[in-house]
Amino acid sequence: MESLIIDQLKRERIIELLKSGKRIDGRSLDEQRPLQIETGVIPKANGSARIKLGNTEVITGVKIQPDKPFPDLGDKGILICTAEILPLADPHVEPGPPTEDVIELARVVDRGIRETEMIDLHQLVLIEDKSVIGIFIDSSVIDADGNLFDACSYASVAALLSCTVPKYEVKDDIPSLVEGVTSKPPVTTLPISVTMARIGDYIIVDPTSEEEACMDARMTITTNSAGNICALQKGGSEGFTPEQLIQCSEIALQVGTKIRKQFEQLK
Amino acid sequence: MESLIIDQLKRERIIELLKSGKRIDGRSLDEQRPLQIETGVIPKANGSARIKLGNTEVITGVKIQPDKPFPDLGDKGILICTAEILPLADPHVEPGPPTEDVIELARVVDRGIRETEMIDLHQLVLIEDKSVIGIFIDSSVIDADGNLFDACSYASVAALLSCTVPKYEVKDDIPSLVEGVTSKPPVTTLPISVTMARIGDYIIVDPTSEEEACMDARMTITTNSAGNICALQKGGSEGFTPEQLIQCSEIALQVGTKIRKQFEQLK
Amino acid sequence: MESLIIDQLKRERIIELLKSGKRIDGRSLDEQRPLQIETGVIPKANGSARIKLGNTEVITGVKIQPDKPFPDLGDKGILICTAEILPLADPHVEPGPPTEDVIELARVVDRGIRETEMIDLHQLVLIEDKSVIGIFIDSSVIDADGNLFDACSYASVAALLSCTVPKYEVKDDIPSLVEGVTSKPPVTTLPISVTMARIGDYIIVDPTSEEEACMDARMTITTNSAGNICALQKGGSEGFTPEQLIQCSEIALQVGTKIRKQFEQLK
Amino acid sequence: MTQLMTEDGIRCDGRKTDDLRNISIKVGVLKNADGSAYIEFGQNKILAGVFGPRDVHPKHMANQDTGILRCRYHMSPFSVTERKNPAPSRREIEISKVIKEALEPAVILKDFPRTVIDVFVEVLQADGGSRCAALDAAAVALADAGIPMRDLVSACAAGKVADRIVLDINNEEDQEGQADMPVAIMPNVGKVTLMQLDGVLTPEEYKSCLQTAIGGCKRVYEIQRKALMEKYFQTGEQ
Amino acid sequence: MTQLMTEDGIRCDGRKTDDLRNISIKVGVLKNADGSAYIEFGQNKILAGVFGPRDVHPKHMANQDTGILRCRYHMSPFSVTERKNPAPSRREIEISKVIKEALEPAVILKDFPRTVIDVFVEVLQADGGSRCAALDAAAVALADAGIPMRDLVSACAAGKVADRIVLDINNEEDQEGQADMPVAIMPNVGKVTLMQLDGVLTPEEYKSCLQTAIGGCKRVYEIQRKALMEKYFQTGEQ
Amino acid sequence: MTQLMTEDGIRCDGRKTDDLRNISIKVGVLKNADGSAYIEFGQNKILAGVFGPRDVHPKHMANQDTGILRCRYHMSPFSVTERKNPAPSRREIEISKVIKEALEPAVILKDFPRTVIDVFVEVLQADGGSRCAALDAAAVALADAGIPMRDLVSACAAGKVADRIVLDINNEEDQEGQADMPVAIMPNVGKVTLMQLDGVLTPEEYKSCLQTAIGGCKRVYEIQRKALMEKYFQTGEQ
Repeated sequence: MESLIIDQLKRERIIELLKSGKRIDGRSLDEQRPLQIETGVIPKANGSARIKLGNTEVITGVKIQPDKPFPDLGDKGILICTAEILPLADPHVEPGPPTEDVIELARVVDRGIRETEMIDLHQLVLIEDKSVIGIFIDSSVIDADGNLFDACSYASVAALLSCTVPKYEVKDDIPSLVEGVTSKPPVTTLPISVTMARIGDYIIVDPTSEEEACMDARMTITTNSAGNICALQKGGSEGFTPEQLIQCSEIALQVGTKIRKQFEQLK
Repeated sequence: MESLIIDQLKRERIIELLKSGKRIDGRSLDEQRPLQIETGVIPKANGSARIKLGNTEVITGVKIQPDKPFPDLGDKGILICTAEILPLADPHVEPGPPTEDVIELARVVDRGIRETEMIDLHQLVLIEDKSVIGIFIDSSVIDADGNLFDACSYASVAALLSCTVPKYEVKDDIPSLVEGVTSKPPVTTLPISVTMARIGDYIIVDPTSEEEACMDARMTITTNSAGNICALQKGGSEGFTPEQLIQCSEIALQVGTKIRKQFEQLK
Repeated sequence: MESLIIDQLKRERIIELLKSGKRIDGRSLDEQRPLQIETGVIPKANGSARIKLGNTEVITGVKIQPDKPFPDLGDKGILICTAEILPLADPHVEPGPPTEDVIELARVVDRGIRETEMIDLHQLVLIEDKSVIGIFIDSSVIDADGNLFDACSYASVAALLSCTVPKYEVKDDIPSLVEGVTSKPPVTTLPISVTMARIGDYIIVDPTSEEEACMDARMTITTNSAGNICALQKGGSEGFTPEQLIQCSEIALQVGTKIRKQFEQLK
Repeated sequence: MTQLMTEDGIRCDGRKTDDLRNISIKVGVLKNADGSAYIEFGQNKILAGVFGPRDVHPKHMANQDTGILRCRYHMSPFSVTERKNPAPSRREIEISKVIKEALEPAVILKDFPRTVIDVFVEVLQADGGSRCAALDAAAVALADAGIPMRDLVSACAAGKVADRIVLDINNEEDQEGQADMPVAIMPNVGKVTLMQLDGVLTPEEYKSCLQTAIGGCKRVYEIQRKALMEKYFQTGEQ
Repeated sequence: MTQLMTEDGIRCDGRKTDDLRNISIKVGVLKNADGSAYIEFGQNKILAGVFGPRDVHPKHMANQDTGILRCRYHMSPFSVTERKNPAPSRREIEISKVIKEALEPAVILKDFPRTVIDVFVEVLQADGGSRCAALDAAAVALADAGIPMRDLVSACAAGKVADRIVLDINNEEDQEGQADMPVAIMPNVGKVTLMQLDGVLTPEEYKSCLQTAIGGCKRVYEIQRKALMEKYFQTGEQ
Repeated sequence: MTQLMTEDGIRCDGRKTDDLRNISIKVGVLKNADGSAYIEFGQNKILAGVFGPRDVHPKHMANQDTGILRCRYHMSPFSVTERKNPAPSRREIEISKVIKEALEPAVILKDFPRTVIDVFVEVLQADGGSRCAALDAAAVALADAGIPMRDLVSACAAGKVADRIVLDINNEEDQEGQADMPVAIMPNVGKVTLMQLDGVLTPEEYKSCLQTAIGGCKRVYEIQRKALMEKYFQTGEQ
């Protein structure tokens, strides 16, 4: 009960501030929190990154190993993104099988990278229909303060950019590692996800936990280097007007362009 | 507590009626509810049926695909029946792993079709010990008003009768579909399951939910076209006298013969 | 609440006795309960044993069958020990997935046999990297009265000693059984596990359930025929002094030598 | 690979770019459910059943201040080309969540504290756009159950095929086309309550696609309304 | 393939058509269980242990008006030719259910509201007819636990092998024979509390098979009684 | 196969027999956790976070007389050479248990009846001795959370490599060496609270190995203390 009243008071305070174009942490509505990216943090992985988006913190590792292709997709390598919220990241998270929230998080991160075709999977085939390279991008949230969608997405993209792909030779249908030879992954574009919350009539970028607790609805839009919109997910228990949806796409493009610059340097 | 008293009153009323040879829905003791069968309801499946047995309703779909044979059974195709009660079928059913009741339901339906050898599995071998045709018969109860055993069994038989078996050619141990060529499944006999409830000293055919709630014991007997008894399952927390068991077999044969005529038309 | 007070009274009584070098069942501190070993109790298994250690009773069966080797371990056969506490063994055990206690039990039994290299796994290879012999040693506790570690370990060792290894021939990479030809397993040493409990300042061997309920910490040490220490596991919510740990190793060697004689006769 | 569109703008199933597939909805098809609907939407065949408001099990999920909505989207093993394992996949769990969030704004949950409304959707046969069709059936089933609602929820996808924005993506277009954008709206309130996008759109295409989808939703709404009217107001006429 | 019967009607294990396999039952073999029994029935080796009446966990399963009976039939990994995964299979879950329902009519549960009686059966080595043997041991274990019972439950299968009705199907006959019919009775009450059939029987064979099985059950009953007598009334004599 | 030691007693990573690998510990690295620590111990990179004392869910796990300690040791999918399935393995469950039992003697749980203290350990990159490193970080995180403790817990392995007793086994030595003995102590109380051994030691080697490990634990303790001092007493100095 108490928490509800406090939530409501907080929501009123947040809306009060939004009316004058401000947020409780001092940001403007379309301003992201500072993003710190560090790569190579897990030297034993093929690629890795640790990112901080405000107080939200994510570590992502990339593992690359030979695999069998999916049936009917024998001309493509495999790329799988997962995400989990570690129980040390948040007092409300309990160990156990993934909740629907975590499944959505992982699938949205995955689609952002998949739908932009960031990695040219055709270049990851060893022998068509038989043997391909699999890229596993596993993200762990280690400190949760809102907007896990963008945080996991940025960490995944950074880890992918940082990775080196080992070389495999195939003999008798069995792939074996060629020591000492690696290449960069075949990157075609840089997907940047931008998550927005609607609180009342206001659209704010990169919500904190506090803002998420009183938001009406959520929107995550991923754009590519060419300025196209490639993946989108609405969340939350309320809706958007069509005008707000146009506005969201404009914000995603504009904010995405800024953030993409930070990633360009990692290439 | 209340429900118990009402159950008991209902049971008294039901027994009262049975003494005069009647049931609460007006049927005679060995009378089944009307059975409606519609096939081809899921065009994308290889076979399908939707049946109504009174207010109980089941949809069954058949999927046919190449598979590896079971070890030591390399000269037979695969046939697997499953059953589930959808949560929309019954307010008491919850989503989740199958309960023991549902596992029994599926296994009894499966044995009824398996033990009568309705399908000649020897005709479903592509390459002995290596590649066979698998037939998966999945039943979903969509409205539950008693006697799910017969309802799922009838829907499974009807779906099997309606199905077309695609043709596969095997090259290099890999089976591939031959487009546009199909055959009827190798049907040898028509298994008909008849489920009875014992309430006091009375044996009634095709119990409704209401009757099942106050039955003492349950008996499901499956017969084949030759008038043999091929599978049987006693259920419930009370027993039968040997005389009642003979009576049940006679009812199953007699009622089964009537119902089989409805299926003969589907062949 | 009550049970806590009774536990405490019992602990006081047990410590009182220990001060005068006695235990509640009359044993001296380093005295094991009588160990009865019977082998061949499950004729259909490749090896089996039923052991009683006081009132603790375990049945172990060995199954031997061809398997694929673990990756990177293509020059070794497979050996896996499991353990479970049947729900009929103990009123506090419930059916379901294994608890952390049972997982620890199984892993400690497994390591005792694995780390002593009791079985020469190199002799269990059929075709290197492709086909090996797998030995599965499954222990079921059927009556639990403390010291399940030693009881499962003894039953596993006895079942292994009693087993006959079938002969397999490999044709076209598929191993097939050669009827009527068997051999003894390649045993190199006899691992003997000795479990001790610390209660106050006293180290006692082979604790009963009653003693385990009031112990401070537990120590399991496995030694081999050459008098070496090969596996060790500390348990329980308190610690040991370094001196106690030396004492434990001496007890384990000394008691182990006695018990090993009982097993020598099984070879 | 299928040719998805002729030069004249005719799609692989014969439709024009702004045609809906055939849609039919039947209300009140199940006896046990408090409300139910069956929809055929192209090749989709989907059942929806609603129970509630009723007691929550397990009890700790109940909310003292409001009713809660639960939703399960499930595919029958025979609903797709390869037999599907009956256990819920991650995809089904995600779709269950977005459907729930698309319905929540329309359902007046505050009136039923400590209770749950359960929406069960079963996809008997799947085609492109099954989540939209499921949502259309679920909204009608909620209305059939007599649950107080602010508005219906009407869903329809649009997408990009052969470089053109088209309404109501079918299975081939979903798999081989360029973009798929499922959308749901509350047609009278004017809010979008479900929206996803997979595929690449320019900002202009995005606007056009959204507009096209909303147009489709409004046409679906008329079909939903008609189905409800048929059950509740025209039984005497037949 | 084994020849299941000689021309003289001798079965593959040397028995005549109406012979039981060797059966021995020991009562009270476990210390911790409230009641227990160990049965060897042909090559079957099965332990049964009973706990209760005791408190129910989880509590919501308790019934205010009656005690409940729970039953678990489980096979050891080493009990069958191929090592069995220890997790319960669908077959084991079904058999647990039919065993429970076969015992329920015999146990006076009404006397113990809000409690549970747990019956745990472990098949250490499996042969044909393991569910009957399990039931025989479980019934004796319930009696050993001092649970009030209307009657014992005695089980034995009959079947059809080489076109003849035979008593007490063994493993080879189960796998290569024509029919297997496990039956359990309350021998004094005269009711059949478990019955299943896999295989093809004419109506006449059905009657004969049932009669044969019931005859077997009665002979098993004598062995159960003797085992209980030995523990409870003849300890002084030995 | 790696040569694990040169004739001069230099190990494969350049250390002498009684050298520790590089160890660094940072305290208070997480915002949400009540206490936290990050350790690099050789190639191990491990995070520990502590919550509590707090209410226990599910409630029936709570103890009226004392607080309880729970511990989860978990490895990230990317922490080892082959990608690891994120579901907890049996190895992880066992290590969670021995870590919990190693910490319990140090934590004053009696002061917090009906509550739980949760220790979550995440191995981001694994090297030899990850359970010791995890324990070192966990003990520091407990202190950082302000949990009353009798003592810290300090852990370090010793082992046998190329017939010599060496301190602080790395990954290659763990996999190809002769013995690995992880040990944890309460350094001031003087008790060993975790001890395991895999591998073959003579009784003399056993004593020497234990002594070596305890020596290592004491040096780790100094590093743990320094890390805590840095956070709590020297923030002004920097």
